[in-house]
Amino acid sequence: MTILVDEKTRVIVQGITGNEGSFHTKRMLEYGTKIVAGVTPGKGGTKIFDIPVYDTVDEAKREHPEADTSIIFVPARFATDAVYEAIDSGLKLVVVITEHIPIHDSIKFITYARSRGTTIIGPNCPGIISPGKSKIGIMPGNVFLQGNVGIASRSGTLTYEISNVLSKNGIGQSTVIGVGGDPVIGISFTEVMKLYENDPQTKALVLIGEIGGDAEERAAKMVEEKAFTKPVVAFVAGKTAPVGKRMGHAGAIITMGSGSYKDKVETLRSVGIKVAETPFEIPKLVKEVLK
Amino acid sequence: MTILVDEKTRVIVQGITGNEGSFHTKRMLEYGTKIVAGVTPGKGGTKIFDIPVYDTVDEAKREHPEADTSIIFVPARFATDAVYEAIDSGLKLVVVITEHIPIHDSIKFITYARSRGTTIIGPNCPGIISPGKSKIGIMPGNVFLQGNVGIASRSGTLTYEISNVLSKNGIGQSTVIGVGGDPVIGISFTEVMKLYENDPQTKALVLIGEIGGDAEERAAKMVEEKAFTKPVVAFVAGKTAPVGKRMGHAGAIITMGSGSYKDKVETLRSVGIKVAETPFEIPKLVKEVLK
Amino acid sequence: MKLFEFEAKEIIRNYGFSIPESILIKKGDDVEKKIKDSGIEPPLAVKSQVLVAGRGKAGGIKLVKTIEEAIETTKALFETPIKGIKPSYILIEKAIPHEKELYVGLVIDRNDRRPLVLASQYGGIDIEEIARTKPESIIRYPIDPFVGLRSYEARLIGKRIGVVGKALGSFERFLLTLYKAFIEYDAELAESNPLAYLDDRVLPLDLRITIDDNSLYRHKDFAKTEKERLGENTEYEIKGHELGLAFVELDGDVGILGNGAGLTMTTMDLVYGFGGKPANFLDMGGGADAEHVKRCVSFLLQYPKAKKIFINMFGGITRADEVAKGIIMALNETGIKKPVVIRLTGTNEEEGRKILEEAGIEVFNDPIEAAKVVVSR
Amino acid sequence: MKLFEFEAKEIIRNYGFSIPESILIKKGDDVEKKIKDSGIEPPLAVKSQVLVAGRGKAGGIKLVKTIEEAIETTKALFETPIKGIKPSYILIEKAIPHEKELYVGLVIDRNDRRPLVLASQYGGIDIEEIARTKPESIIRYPIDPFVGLRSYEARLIGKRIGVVGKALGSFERFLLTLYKAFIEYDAELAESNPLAYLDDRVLPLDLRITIDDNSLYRHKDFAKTEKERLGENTEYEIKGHELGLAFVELDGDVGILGNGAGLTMTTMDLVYGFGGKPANFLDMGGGADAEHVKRCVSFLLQYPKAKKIFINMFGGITRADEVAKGIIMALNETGIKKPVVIRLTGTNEEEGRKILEEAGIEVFNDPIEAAKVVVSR
Repeated sequence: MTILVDEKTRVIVQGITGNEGSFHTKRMLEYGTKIVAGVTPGKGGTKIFDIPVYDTVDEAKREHPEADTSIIFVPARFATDAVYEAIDSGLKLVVVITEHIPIHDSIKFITYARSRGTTIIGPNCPGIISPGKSKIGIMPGNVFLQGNVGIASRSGTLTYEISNVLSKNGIGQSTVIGVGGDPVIGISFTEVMKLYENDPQTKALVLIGEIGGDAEERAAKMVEEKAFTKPVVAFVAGKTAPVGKRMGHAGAIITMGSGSYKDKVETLRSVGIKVAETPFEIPKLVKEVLK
Repeated sequence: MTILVDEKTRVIVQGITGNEGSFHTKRMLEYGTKIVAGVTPGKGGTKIFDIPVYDTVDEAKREHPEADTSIIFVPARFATDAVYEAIDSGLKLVVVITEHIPIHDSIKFITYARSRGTTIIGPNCPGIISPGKSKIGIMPGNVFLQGNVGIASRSGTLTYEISNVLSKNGIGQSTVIGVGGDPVIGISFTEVMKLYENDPQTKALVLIGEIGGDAEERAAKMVEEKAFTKPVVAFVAGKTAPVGKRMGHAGAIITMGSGSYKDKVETLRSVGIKVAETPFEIPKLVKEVLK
Repeated sequence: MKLFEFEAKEIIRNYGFSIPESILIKKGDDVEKKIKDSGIEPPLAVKSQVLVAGRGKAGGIKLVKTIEEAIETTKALFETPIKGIKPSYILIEKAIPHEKELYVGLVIDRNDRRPLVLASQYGGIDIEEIARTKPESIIRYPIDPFVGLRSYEARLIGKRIGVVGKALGSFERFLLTLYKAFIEYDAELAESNPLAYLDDRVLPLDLRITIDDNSLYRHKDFAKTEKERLGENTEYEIKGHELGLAFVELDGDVGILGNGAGLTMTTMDLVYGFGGKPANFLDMGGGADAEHVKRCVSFLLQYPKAKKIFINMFGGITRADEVAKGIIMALNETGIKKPVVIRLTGTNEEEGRKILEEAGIEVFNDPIEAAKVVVSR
Repeated sequence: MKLFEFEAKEIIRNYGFSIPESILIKKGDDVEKKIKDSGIEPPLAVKSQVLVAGRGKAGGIKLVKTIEEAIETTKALFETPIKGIKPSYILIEKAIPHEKELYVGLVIDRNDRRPLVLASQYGGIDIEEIARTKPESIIRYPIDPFVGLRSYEARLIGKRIGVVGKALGSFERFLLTLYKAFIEYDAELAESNPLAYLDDRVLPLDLRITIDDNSLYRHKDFAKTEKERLGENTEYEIKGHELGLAFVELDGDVGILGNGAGLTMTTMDLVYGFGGKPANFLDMGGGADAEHVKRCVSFLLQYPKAKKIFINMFGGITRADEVAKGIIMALNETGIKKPVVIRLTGTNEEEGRKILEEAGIEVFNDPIEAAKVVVSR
């Protein structure tokens, strides 16, 4: 088993005819992801990579009732609307790749999604992959290996780097989720951890954090309170980042007296989580905790 | 048993120190209603009729956790806020006497109330009375008699008239609800009927309708579908009202090809409901159906 | 409160939805100069600004092909009553050739307690008529009042009534604009009928917005047209409005005054039942004091259609003694003599009865009896 | 984007919350004339408009008792750097005597995903310091983003931080106004600290609003002050901003370029771990093409603090061959020679490596090794 997505997941791609949308649709198909339909307003009735395109998610869902998941490549100004459309069509999982969505839009659609029982991953995230089963995102598929380590990450490229080094060391992954780099995201570390806790395939967790916010501290608290009981190895990016400057991501900024590297690492270690100094130490630490 | 309110109901009066609020608080107390607190912003710490007054419902509810119902006498411009306050404080029933609340405000607070499990009666209504037990409203208490006929009415004064003539004819009431004269109201005829259907004390229903809207037609449908199985006697005000003119109430207007007296009466009779020509025929019809 | 077409169009123009060039002529303007100065070019639609339904069929809209014709037609329309009402404004718009006409509107669904979009591929006729003749063509789309109308929903609705291609984007923007007006102006109704469906866009040929009277305190921009708006009412309805009374003029001769809308309507019905004909509806409301009752009774005494007056009052919040005092004050102050039949019961009934009887006025307890008496007089 | 105090105050003034009379002096204005012409009367607060925190302590706010003193102080403040920055604007406000100072702010709660009101009876000091020294004094009140802040909630919050009487109504209006600004301007932060608590009202002495950068396309009103706002950044940060680069200046000598914020930060950390010091943070973002990579690399080549450059790239969406092409283009076009260490892996790694090696540039696969090399050079 894996979490959230597997070989049974059926996907609608919103923004499938755009540059990014079509590029990644091709790569997801190559990976084996079951994409059943695409949506681009005004392009209904056409096909791309042999996948039917619809004007609305409503129509796509009516023609493909088995669809349960959407991935969104729509530009930021239209992405919010696309998310509501996905939620209203009853999809259970919506992966929002789009970055630069205004935060007041995000808080509203995340609140709305919760009231409708839809899980949102992102925005501004690389997506989710259950290696060997389904890839719903923009990550390079070849760096992942099927296995029993779950990964939750606030970063994109860094996740590929770490998955790559794990795979090369023979450590496979159950599911890898990039939760997203924005300050407000649909599914958080602790919510992902709840899922991993109940996934029998997942034997350990790698947490890839960043400066800013308190996601790592909340994860530590969950471990402390024994709500998460599997071994955890963590890495936090931004050890040398200055205070008050936004490091690329909107979420990666040390402010309001919180979110510093030092505090995060201390908190994680205080509850027994192993924290790697560099990404390349992670395989060794994972092997230790899995012994 | 009665519906919604009885001798165990504990009431907070919002706007208790205003003209209307204080006048009707006195009369409700005289009737025997258990009023535990009043709220008027800025008057916290005072007392009226020996009832403690608070600045906020939050405080009133904290001091009187047994309070489960609120009645609102706050002027229209502030009434919407008062309703949210009552809902957020976890009260189960909110009776909104205030008239002239903008309809866009009403639809929002009614939607919100539903999501929180609060029942709203009104706005623009005379309130609710379970004779002999509790009166939460502005009706003259002396025209009611404890008994086994439920009343649901869109009108105010007409309800007193009809209750009075029933009482004088020895026909008592279980509960009398004035649902309100606005186009959009918190609890509708059909929702009230669901409650009466399950109330063993209520043996028959008197429905006091008006021109405009389709509340009477929906009630008829419920009878037709046997979702309401007790005998019903109805009266519809506005037989001689012209089309397209608002008759006092915002709700009493015949528009959009619907809401006419004739249609309503025909629909009601078509499902076997007895429709009185004048309010004064009602006791005779009720006696017949109760035989 | 119904907005004039030109007011409704001004709102959506201010929201950035582009509509055809137009000029507004007010009664008393130099029609010729204003039209010529505007530089507007024919063909034009000359439209009488009245608030009654069915304006087109009643001859309130004329298409003209020359400026001279426009001037002539404008002058003529000012003198043409539409369902009894002469306009205070004429709107002259660029006429846009089009083939298809749609219907789209926003109302409050009483039962669902939420905004409802109504849309149909058949525009240009009353929505009631569409509902009767082509009910299956009407799309009903409810809106969550907290979430609002989303762009994708506007597109979905457009698609369902057959809008395609570039025009679909325009329909989406129009419906979002209409929804914005509906919300920001606290409207009970916002509709375009017909909405012209062109190759690349939609255009509201007519536009109607009705503001919820209860929210008028939030929308004071329309005070300047209040007088013209009231022109849609009868003389006495205007007077009643100015006095703040809930008064509706009817065709009979029995003046009616009740407390509470339901009771007042029932009073009308009773009179009618005994063969009388109400001259009006007048609800004194809840909790009226002597002063307000005096105002209502004086109004009916002065209202020429009411040959006799029936006052039906059931005391609850309203006290019978206050009503009695008000009646006496009105009779004394106006000095007008008309048969007045009074039914008084409820709160402070005894005191009220005493006041009236001391002034030599008969008081009934039974409204049926009172109704019979008033009809017979 | 942080708004200047005077911009934030203008917003709430436009929303109808009354704040003390003030005048704004722009660098280059005739200070004397402007102050005298305004007719404003002492006592006055003369406030340097800089966006850094702790302005008061750093000498950026002066109280003056005469017009002459105001003129002198204004001129002096224009020449006084606050934490390294000289202001482009000075705001002169009526000084309002007060005894108590409150804190009230709105932020987005990351965990709750909703707006959060923070309020404390202790204003005038950093909220972080209040949180450290008097955590129990901070009221945290979450707001449902669909329902919004209700009046009664604003009153409740005011009461909880000890506001009573007439001032409570004023606090209610202020917080509702601040919330409106927070929502309508898509703010990440809207706070008043201190908020003066007078007998009958509250007054925002300072007011800070930070707009979410992602929503700036909806808020174009602040373009006119963009240049002055950027004055808060270093010369190269301004240049980077103009080029649309995610660039942050640091104090070391190793220029850093990565793809992805996490990887770029980790690259900085690696350099630091081997004893080096990053000269900057620069994230080329996801899916960069050769042109964008060229822009980034050229920028670092011209950036004097970077004595050497470390490019760390893990191909995913971004293709290694595009990155390689961009690097070559930058080196050729600028003609600037600096040690450049490149780590390249992932999508199209082979093609990228080939392009660089053909140009005689060494490529690493292992970032650790690459980091060691760049530090040693």
